[in-house]
Amino acid sequence: MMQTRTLTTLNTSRTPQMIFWGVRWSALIYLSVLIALPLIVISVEGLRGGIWSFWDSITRPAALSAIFISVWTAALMTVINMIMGTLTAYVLVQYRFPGKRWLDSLIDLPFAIPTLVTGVMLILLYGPQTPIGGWIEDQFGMRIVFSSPGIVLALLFLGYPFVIRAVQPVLASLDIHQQEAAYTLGASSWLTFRRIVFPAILPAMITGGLLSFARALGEFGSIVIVSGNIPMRSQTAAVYIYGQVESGNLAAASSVSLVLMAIALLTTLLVDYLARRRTAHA
Amino acid sequence: MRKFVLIGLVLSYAGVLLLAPMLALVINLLEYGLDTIWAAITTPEALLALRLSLILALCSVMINTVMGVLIAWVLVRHQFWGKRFFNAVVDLPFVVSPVIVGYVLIVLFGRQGWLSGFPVQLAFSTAGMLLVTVFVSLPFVIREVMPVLAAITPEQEEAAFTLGASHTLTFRRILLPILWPSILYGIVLTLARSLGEFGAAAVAGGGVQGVTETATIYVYRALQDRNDVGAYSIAVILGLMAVGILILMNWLRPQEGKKHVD
Amino acid sequence: MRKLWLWVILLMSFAPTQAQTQPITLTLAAYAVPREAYAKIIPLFQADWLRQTGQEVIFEESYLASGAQSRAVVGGFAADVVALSHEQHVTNIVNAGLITADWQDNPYNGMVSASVAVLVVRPGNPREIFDWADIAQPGIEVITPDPATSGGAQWNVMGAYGAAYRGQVEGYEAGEAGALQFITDVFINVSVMDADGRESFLTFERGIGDVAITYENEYFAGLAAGGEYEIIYPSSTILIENPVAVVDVYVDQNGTREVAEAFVAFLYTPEAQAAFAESGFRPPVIQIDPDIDVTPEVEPTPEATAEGETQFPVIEDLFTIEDFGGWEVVVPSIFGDDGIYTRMIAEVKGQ
Amino acid sequence: MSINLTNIHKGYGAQVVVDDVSLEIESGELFVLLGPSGSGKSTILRLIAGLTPLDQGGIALHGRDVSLLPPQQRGVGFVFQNYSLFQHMTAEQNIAFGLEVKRVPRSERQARVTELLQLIEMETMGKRYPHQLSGGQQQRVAVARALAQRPEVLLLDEPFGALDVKIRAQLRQNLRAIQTQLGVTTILVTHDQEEAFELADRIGVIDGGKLLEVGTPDQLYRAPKHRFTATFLGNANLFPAHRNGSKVYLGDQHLPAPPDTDHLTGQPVEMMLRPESIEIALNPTDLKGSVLGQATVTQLAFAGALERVTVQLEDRVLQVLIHPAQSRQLGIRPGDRIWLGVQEYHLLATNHHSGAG
Repeated sequence: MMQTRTLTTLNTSRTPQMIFWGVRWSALIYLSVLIALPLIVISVEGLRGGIWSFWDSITRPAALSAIFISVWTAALMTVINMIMGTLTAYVLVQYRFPGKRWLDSLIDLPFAIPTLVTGVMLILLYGPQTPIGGWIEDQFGMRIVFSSPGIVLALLFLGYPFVIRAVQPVLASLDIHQQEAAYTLGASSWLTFRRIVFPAILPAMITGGLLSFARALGEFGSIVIVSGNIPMRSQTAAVYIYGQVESGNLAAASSVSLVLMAIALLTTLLVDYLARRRTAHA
Repeated sequence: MRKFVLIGLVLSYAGVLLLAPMLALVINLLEYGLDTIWAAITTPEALLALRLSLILALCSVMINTVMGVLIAWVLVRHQFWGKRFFNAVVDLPFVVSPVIVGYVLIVLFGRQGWLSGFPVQLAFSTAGMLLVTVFVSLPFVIREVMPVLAAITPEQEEAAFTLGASHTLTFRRILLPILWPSILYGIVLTLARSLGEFGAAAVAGGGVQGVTETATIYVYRALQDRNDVGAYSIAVILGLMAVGILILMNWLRPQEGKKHVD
Repeated sequence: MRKLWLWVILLMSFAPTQAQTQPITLTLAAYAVPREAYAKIIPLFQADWLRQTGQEVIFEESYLASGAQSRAVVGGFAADVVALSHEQHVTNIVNAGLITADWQDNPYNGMVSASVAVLVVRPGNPREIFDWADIAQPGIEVITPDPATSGGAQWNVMGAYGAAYRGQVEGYEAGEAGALQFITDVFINVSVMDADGRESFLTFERGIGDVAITYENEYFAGLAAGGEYEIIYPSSTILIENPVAVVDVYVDQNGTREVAEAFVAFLYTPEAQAAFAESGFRPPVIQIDPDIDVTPEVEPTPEATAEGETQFPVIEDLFTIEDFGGWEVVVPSIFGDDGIYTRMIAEVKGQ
Repeated sequence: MSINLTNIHKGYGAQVVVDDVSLEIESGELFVLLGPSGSGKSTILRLIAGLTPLDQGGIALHGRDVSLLPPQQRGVGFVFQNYSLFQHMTAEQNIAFGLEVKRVPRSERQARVTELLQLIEMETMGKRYPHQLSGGQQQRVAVARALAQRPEVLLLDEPFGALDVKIRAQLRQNLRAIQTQLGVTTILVTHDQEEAFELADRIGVIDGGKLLEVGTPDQLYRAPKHRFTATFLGNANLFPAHRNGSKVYLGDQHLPAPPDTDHLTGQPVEMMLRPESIEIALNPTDLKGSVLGQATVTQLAFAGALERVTVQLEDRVLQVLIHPAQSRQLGIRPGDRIWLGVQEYHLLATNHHSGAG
C-alpha cells in the first residue's frame, strides 16, 4: 500500500502536478471570491434580523407581488418565445428564402445591445406620443410602455435568441431520414412535426426557455425605463430591490434578492438536469 | 403555401420585435440633423463616457477570457468535491439583479464595509466598476468553452504527450486551436454584456461625470437632463457597436458541419 | 479636450491633495434636478476663487437621485460637498459620522434653495384641475415619483397629505383620517411611479397622465426646455427645502475644507441665488436680500403674466415639514415599513 | 531486452485492472497482446506509455527504468484506436508535430515527413486535413506520426478496430512491412485472434488483468496451457480426460499420451481436439491417426473453404472441419454413422482455469 502511494504521486514529474493544482485552486478561488462572496453578503444581510424578519420582508404585499409580477411576466415571455423561437428556428433550418442570413444575424441583437438602449428604443416606438403607441392606445385602450405589456415586450426582446439558439442546432442535426420515413408511412407534415420533430427538440426548447426565464428574472436596465413601477401592478422584483436599496432598506433588498436567486438557481439546476438527460439520451 | 405563411409570420415577428425599435431610435435621432448629432457625440463628457465603457469592456474581456478558459478547464477536466455546485453557481451573475451586485460591492468595500481595510479603493472607483463588470460578464466564455472542451477526447492530448509535448505546449498547440472559435464567441458575448452594463456600474461607481460615468449611464443621465439628442446619439453608437458585435457573432458562431476551422 | 483627459488621468491616479498654487479638485455630490443651476454657478465660483486666491478649482460633479447620493457618500464616495433634495438624506450622512459640525448653523438652517409642491396639467387644463381636491376625482390619471426611491416624491406626498390634514382640501375632514383618505384617493389615480422626480416629470412630458404632482422648479425647467403644460398652484402646499452641507471627514481627508466651505458660502450670494432662481428655485425661507430680483427668467404661467405677476406666486397656506415634526418623525411614521403611506399603497394597489 | 515489465499492477479502487504482469519483449519483435475487451490489455499499453500512472512494479525500455517518467520522456510512439489525429492540422503537420516539439530543424523535418509519407504510401495527401481522409488513411497517418521521432518502442492500441474487414487486411500487411523494415519493437493490442496470428512474432494472452501465457502463434494454437487460450484462439473441442501410464483415457476410448505430458499423470485433464485435426471415414481402417470411435452426423454446414460437420460421439458433440471434396467423396448426410480419428491432440491441466477467479 505504501509503495502504491509513492508511485502514484511520483509518477508524473512535479511541474505538471503543480500546474494542475495551481490551475484548479486559482480557478476555484477566483470563482468563490467573485461569486460566493456576494452570495454570502446577500445571505447575511437578508437574514441579519433572523428568519422571521426575512419572512416578513418577503411576505410584505409589495415584495410578494413584485416577485409574482417578475415571475409571471418572465413566464409569459418564456411561453411566447418558446413558440415563436421554435418557429423561427424551424423556418431558419428548413427553408431558404431571401433575407435568411439577415434574419439569422439579427436574432443575436438582444445579446449585443445594452438593455438600457432597448428600453429607450421601446419608449420611442410605443410611447403614447408616438404614432404606433398613440394608435394602439386609441384603438384598444391599451397602454404598452409604463405598464405591464411594456415589461413583457422588453422581456420578449431580451429572451428571443435563447430558444432559437438552443433549438437551431438540434433541428439542423435531426436525421432527415426519420422525417422521410414518417412521410413514406403516410404521415402528414404536421403529424411528422408533432410526433417526430417535436419530441426531439423539446428538451432544447425547455433548456432555452428556462435560460431566458432565469435571465428575465434579473432584468433591470430596460425594465426600469419601460415599466410603470406601480407597486402591486407593474413593479418587478428587480425594480423593487432597486427601490429598497435606494430607500436604505438593505435587509428587504437582500431578502427579495435571495428569493429571486433561489428561483433562478432552481431554474438553472433544472436546465443542468435537462441538459444532462439530453446528453445521456444522445 | 404553408412555407410562405410560416416565413411571413417569423419575419414579421422578428421585424416588429427587433427591427422596429432600432428604426424608431435611428429615425428619432436623425431628426436632429447630423451637425447637432456630431456636436452631441463630441462633447468631452460623452467621449469620456464612451472611453470608459470601452476600457472597462476590454479589461473585463481580458480577465474573463483567461479566467473563463481556466474555470471551464477545471469544471470539465477536474474531479473534485462540490463540482456540481460550482457548475451551477457559474450562471449566477446571469440572474442576480445588477443593482444588487453594485450594492454588494459597496457593502463589502464601502467606508464601513466588511472589507473596508482593502488596500485598493473599490467602492466608487473605476476599479470597482471593473470588478462588477467582470462579475456580470463572467459566465459567457465559460459556458461557450465548456461543451467544446468536454467534446475533445483525452486522446488528442495524450497523443501530444507521447510525442513529447509538454502540458503547456499541448494546450497551446492542440487544445487552443480547437477551443479558439468558442473562446472568440464567448469574448464577443462578454464584450457585448460589458458594454451594456448599467445598473451595477452605476451603483458601484457613483456615476461621477467624466470619471465613473459609462456610456450607458451617460444615456440614462442625458435622458434625465432632457438632452435627448445626446442620449439617442450615444444609444445609437452603442447600437452600432452592437451591430458590429452582431456581425462578429454571426461570423464566429459555431456552426454545424463547420466544427473544425481549416 | 486633450487637457481635460490629462486631468482625468491625473485625478484617477492620486488623491487631490495639492498645494495651494496647484489646482484643487472639489467633488460635488448633488441630486439630479439642480444640475442646470450648478452648471451656471460653478463657473462663477471658479472665477471668484481664482480671483481671490489665484488657485484653479476643478469640479467633479455627480448627479444622482438624492437617496442614492446620500448612500454613496455614506458608503465611501468622498464628496466634499453634498447638495440633496431632502434633509433626511443629510441626516444619514451625519449619522454615519461624516458630517461632524452643525451643518444647519447658518441663517438658512443649511437650506440653499426652496420650492413648492405643485400640480402640472396639459395645455388648456382640459380636465379642469384647480386644486388638490380635483386630482382625487375618479378617472383622473396622476403621475408622481415613487417615495421609496425619490426624496422628492416624499415632498409630494407630504404636500397632499399636509394640505388635507390642515383641512385645506375640499371634501376631506381635517386631521389624520381625512388626510389618509385623501392620499388614498389620489394614489388610486396614480398610474406611473418613476424612480425619481425628473424621470416622473419626463414620463408626464411623454404624454402619460392628466396631472403630475411635481415641484415648481421642475415645471420651470421643463418650460425652459420647450415643454407645453400649465402649472396649478394649490391653495395650500408644502415648502420644499433643499439642504447643502460640507462633508467634514472627507474635506479633511482631501484637504479641501477651505474651498468647500467657500463654495457653500458662495451658494448664498446674490449671483448664485439668481442662478437658482433662473432655474426655477425659490430662495431659502429667510430672504437673503430683499433687493435681489429672484424672478425666474422664464415667464411663469400665462395667467400669471397676464396679471403682471413676475415674482414667484405667494401660496395662501404654505406649511413646512416642521409642522409635522420634521423628517425624523415623518419618515418612520409615514414612509417606514409600517408607515401610513406604506400600508396605504399596498392596500390601494393590491386590490 | 527492449521492453521489460516486472510485476506491474494497476487498480481503480477495489477493481484490479492489471494484475501482477511480467513480460520481456525482444528488440525488433512485434508482440501482440491478445484478450477480450475489458481484459486490461489497453491499460498495459497505457502504463508503458506513461499515460496511466503505475501502482506497483517496474517498466524498463531498452534497459532504462521509465516507471516514474512522464509520457513525454518515455520515447514511445503511440497509435490510438480512434487515431486521435489533430483535427486542425494537415496530415503533414500531424506527422511533423513531434519533430517540432523536439526542435528538429525545418529542412530535416520536411525530409522526414516526406519519407514517412512515402512509407505509408500517401505522398500526395500530405496537405489534407483528417476529415478529408478515409479511416484507413487516417490510421496510416497516425502510425507515421508515432514513428516520426524514431521511437524505441511503438505501441498500437487496437489500430484496426474501427475499419472494415477489407481495409483491415490490407493495413495489416502494410504495418507488418513497415515494422519489419524499421525493426522497431512493437506492441499491438487487439481482441482479434486472426490479426494476432497474422502479425505477431509472439502473442501474450491476457484475461481478467492477468497475462495467462506467452508464445508464438503456433505454440499457442497447438499447445495452449490454458483452457481460455484454447477457446479464445480458434475453435476447440474440449473433453475431460485423464492420463494414466502412456495412455490418455477419454471415456471408454484411450489414445497414446502426447509427448512431454508425464507431469499430468493422475490429474484431471482436458483433451483439446482442433476441428481440423479430426478425420472422418466410413471404415475405421481408413483413418490415418488414432481411432476415436463411431459417431453420428447431426449437421453439415458449408463454411467457405472447409465444411463444418457436427457429429455426436456417444454423449459428446464435436465440431469437425473437412474438405468439401472429401465430404462429397464420402457422401455423408445427417444421420449417417461414421468413424472418427484424430492425428493431433493436446492435453491441458483442468485446474489451470482461465480468468482471475
